[in-house]
Amino acid sequence: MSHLLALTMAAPALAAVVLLAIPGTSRTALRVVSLIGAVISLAGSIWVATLYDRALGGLQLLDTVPLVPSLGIHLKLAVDGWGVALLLLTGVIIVTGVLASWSVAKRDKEFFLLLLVLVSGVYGVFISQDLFIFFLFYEIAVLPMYLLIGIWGSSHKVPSAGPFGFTWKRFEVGSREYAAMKLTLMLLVGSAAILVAMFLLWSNSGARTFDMQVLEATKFPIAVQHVVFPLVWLGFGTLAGVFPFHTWSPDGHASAPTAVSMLHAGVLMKLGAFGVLRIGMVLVPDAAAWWAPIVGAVAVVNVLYGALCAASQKDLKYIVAYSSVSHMGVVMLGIATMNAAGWNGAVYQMVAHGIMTGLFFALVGLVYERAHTRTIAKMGGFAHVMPVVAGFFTLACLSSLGLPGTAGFVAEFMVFAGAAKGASPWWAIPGVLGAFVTAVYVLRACKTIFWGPAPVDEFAHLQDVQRTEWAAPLVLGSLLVVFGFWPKLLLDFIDAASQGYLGRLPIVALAQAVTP
Amino acid sequence: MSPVTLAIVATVAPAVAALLLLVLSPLRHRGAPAAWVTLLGSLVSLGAAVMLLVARLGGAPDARATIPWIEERGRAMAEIGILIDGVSLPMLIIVCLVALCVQVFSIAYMHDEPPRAFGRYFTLHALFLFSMNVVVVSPNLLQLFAGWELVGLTSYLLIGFYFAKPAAAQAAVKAFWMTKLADMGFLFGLLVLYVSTGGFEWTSAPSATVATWVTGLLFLAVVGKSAQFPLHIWLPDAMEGPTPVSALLHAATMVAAGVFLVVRADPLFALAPGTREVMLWVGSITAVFAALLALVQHDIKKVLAFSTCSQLGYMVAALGAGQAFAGFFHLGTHAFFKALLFLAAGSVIHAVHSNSLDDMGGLRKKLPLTTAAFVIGSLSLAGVPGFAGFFSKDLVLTSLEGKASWIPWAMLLGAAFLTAFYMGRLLIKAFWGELSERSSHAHEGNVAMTGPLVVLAIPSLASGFLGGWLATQSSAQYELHLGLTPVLASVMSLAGLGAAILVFRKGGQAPFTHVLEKLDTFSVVDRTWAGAYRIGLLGVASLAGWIDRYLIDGLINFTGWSALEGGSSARRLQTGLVRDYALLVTVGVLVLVLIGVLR
Amino acid sequence: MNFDFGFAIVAAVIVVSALFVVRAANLIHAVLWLGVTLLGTAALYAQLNAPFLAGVQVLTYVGGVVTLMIFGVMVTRRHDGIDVVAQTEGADRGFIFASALFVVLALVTWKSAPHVPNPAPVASSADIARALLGEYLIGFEVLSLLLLAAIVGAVVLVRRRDPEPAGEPSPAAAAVSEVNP
Amino acid sequence: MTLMNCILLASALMAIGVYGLATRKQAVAMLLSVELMANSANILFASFAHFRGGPTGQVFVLFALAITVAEVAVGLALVMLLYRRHGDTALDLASEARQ
Repeated sequence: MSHLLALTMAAPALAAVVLLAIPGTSRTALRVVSLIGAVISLAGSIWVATLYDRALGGLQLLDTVPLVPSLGIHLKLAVDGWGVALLLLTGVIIVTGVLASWSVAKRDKEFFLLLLVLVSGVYGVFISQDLFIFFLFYEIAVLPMYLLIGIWGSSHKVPSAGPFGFTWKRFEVGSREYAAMKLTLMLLVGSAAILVAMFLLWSNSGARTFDMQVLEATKFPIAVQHVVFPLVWLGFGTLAGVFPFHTWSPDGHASAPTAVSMLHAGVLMKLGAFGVLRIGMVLVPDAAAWWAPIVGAVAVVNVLYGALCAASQKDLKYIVAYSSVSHMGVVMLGIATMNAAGWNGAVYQMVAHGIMTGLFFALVGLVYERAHTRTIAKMGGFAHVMPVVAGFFTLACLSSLGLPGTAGFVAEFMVFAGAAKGASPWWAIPGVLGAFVTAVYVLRACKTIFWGPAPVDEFAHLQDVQRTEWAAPLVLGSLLVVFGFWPKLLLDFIDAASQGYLGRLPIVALAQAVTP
Repeated sequence: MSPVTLAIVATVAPAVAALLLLVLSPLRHRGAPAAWVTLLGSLVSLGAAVMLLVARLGGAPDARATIPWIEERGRAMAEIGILIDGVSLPMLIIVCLVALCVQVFSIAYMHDEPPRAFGRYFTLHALFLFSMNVVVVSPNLLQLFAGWELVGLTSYLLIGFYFAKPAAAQAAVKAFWMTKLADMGFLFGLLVLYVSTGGFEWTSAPSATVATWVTGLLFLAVVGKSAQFPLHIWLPDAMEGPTPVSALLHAATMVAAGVFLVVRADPLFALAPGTREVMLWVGSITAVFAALLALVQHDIKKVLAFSTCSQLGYMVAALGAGQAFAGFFHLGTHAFFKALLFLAAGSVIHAVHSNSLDDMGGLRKKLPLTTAAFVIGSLSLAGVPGFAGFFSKDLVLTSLEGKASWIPWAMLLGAAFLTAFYMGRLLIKAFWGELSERSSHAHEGNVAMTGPLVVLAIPSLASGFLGGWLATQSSAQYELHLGLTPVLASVMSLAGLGAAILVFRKGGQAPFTHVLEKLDTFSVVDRTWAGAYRIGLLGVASLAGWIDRYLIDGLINFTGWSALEGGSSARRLQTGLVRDYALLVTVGVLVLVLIGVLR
Repeated sequence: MNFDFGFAIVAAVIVVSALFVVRAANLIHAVLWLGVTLLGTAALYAQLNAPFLAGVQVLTYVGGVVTLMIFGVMVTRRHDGIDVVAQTEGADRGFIFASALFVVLALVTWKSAPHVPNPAPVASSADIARALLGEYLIGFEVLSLLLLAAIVGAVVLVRRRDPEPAGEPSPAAAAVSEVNP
Repeated sequence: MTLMNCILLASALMAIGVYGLATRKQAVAMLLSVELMANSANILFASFAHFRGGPTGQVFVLFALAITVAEVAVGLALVMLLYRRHGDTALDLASEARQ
């Protein structure tokens, strides 16, 4: 199977093409085809994981097709350990996401079509080894979001206040169109920065190539690196929710429909962090080492500030969205440590947070679909009528606050250990504090929504999880626990990649020489 | 079977039970089968623990086995495994035994719960026993931390078992938050230890400064988990949980995990005299403070809860004095008699359907067996000579003798008096005196209820005599010697009881009740924490939320607004008249050409 | 440099008639003056050793385009019988910009001084044909497509649709007014 | 006759065309001005062809001629449409697209 990666990547897109041929009225067929596409990609990812030689590490399963040789653009697909972990995450999230959006009623054909195209883009980013293709897939993954939120999203009102209250005249802050537009524009500005960085790398690569392996082997002049790294950091960082460019995330995730929130917070935000790691840290390591303290300091702000913001929210989706901002801060913190523990933790946190937040959004979607409100103050005692939802929500909360036995703990622990061992040990302090604030807000939300006297009136007959809705809680919930108890499953892949790339870092070589 | 296998069986058996119940929801929803599965798990654990003990008595050495858990470059960054030695084995037996007793008791006590809730209750119990065993057998601090957090989780879920009650929900969350707040110390301690020694072993010997940091941070977690002043406020609230839960988690085992941690990490604490000094004082203050508050409680469970705080204070003080074994010994005896007391209290509550001491009275005649159990427990707790509590408490007090300051020693002696005094009050109010209206319908529960009382009464009476053996297991010295302290302690406990009889026989009140009640109901500590939470956390959070929405996002909106407004202004240039465009094109050409010319 | 009398006359004709094109008050006159300009240009082509171009210029431009323009003016006349007034506006502004443009262009031309004193060998019509059907074949074919598209497009644009009820805006106009309330 | 003179002539024609485009209101009149400008470009092509030699310049004039014809055809069609809708050919009326 020399084209396994291409197949995995293309399966959702092919399913989308098949969808085009299916009349929009045969709704079951639409869903089944989408599910098949998603399942094939998941199976492909799992197969990739089994084929990947963890002991060997590095890039494997290479698959090259030249596209524009004159500009040095090739469709070069290969996967490293990080890619394997993130492929698995993507596969799991898209399968559960399709199942969770079984009940989408409005323009369902287009919905699944866009969803599948988007996922193909995500897969592409994780496996492309050509910068140009990487960027292309990145855009494919980011842009459908505009339509997915703008058409299938939900709106609410945000009162005008503050020094910039006058801008409310121009925008309907809180509406889905606003959210979609803000998200797209902010991410596009980020993309512009990435594009500039990309061409800088291309023109300084000597060979005028986008091939990432060649770029890795190139030692860029330090001046170029110092321009490229901040562009990459902020460009990809916007998607990873780096403070202060995170504000698209709460509105976007709150407005997006369930599966889109799952995918976006669960997988797409990881594209940003993956970009910073794969391009920023690996391709321009010298500037990265110089910028790392700033990246880490901002990440620390993300962790604590995101958690505090989440603690102040009254809307359930906003809580989860801000918690994503906080948790992505942990990822960025891990990246900034520039040591094995930190990087392993960062990638592990990507997976852990992806699963956790996917579970969160799936459950929030369930609750919203039934209760028609997201304001937590209006809810109460839901555990009486939907105990399964309550149970899995609690599980997601626990992973969110980093309880041992869940994937969140392993990830956060490694990141904090990496931070403590790194150049700025104090980073661990706000990091851990952020985890505490997380405990406060998730458990408060959990208590308000699910505990208390049995609900009356319109909430008295809310249904618990039904049929396909079981998929997301069951799969994601059990994965959280499995990865919490048995980190080796993923960590071997991640570590193989981290060790390989860390060899490029000058400071690491130094540190290894010092410690026995 | 090898000791390692046995230890794994002892640890994992409840986990298997919990997993079965979690996955096979029909089993859980049926109720009774869940109880049997859980009991089976606990029984297997206990059996394995006993087999380990037998092997050890036969001369088996310590057993230690680890596997890598988090690997980095093929090298273990963190390990998990088991360690069976003179500390963990007795603890394992105590935990399994008490857990089994409590679970049996629960079958009767929770009988009226709907099957689903009943099943959930026992699932959580299985989960708890697994978590607690993880703590007990952990070979390093990281695994101990993992188990530590997991018992915190089960504590949270069990306190919130009656989640329909807002008070229970609040108490559960509060308990979790307070312990989580303290647990940050644990995590920081682990990180400091990891950075300075590269591992999580308590046997690693870092420098004195590092040791002080690590132990100080670990002690923070102990303060939270073992409900020491000023983080004790969650424990009384935790009594919202079912009474057997209070017996198991919030009296016998989970809260003692803090003490267990210090006992385990004794090599580290030995390097940090500063931390020990703090522990000595915190423990002593908690012992007295909680004993005073226990004096004025009207809820039978709250009396016992404050008493637990107070006794944990004893243990922490002993640890602070450097006598880890004294603390551990008291932990063991306390686990038995406090579990006994709580279960007996549960039996009383089951009989009178009230927690309030005012609804009780004269129960001696209606509940003879419960009364006997309660008396045994109380006397043991009070430290009356001959009972288990006497030996361990005496050891604690002796360990404080000859310290730099005599004040902690005196405080704990005073607390011993207070302990006897409030237990006397409890006994008299609940079991002696006039038969109250509610009491008149009381009757003993079935054998599932009384059986555990009997089983637990035996070690409450006699476990004090095992001190010598226990000491050899953890290579400490222990001998009962007749000195000033044992005599004084005996006198204190007897005086306390006597004073209680004098004061409360006629339905009197404790002296200074007024002041103490004020201290309790308007608990300064509680209100300080609530204020810190509201202002410090929620206030800052709202501020952050406002800033994010209206300043940071406002700036983003402002950027968009500027673009739109700028576009609107620029649109005036767009007259829609071709001739204007023609001119503009000309201007553009002119500018470009001029640039080209002038260059 | 000898004064080139022929060129001067042709250039004067072209410029003067062009000025009339943009200044004539009557639109018909303007079109006719354009014809003069184009004829002058044809003469210039002849002077430039491009007789084929001159011929084509006369045939297509003067014969085709100018006629078409006159038709256009006639068809779009508002009332029969009166002159078609060519409205103008902003003459000052236009003059300033136009003269600025001319000055700048002249300046640039003068500064770059493209002196090519000896005219190159003449390219015959055969050469042009060869180039057109050889080197520039693709452009030639594309151009034919463009012309076809222009014809089809023009026909489609001016085709009368089904008679609309008088007074009501066409659907397109209605759509426009919907978008812009 | 020098290349410079030709270029100057073309520039003058271009400037006049711009003037016409900027001052005329009617669409047909504007079209006329555009024709002038196209013509100026053609003159340039032809003169360069003359002074540089080779058929290329002339070929381009032919192409430009054809394109101009197409442009006139479509432009006049648009003028017709405009006239039908507004009864006038003043292009100002077509500026409604800007609200």
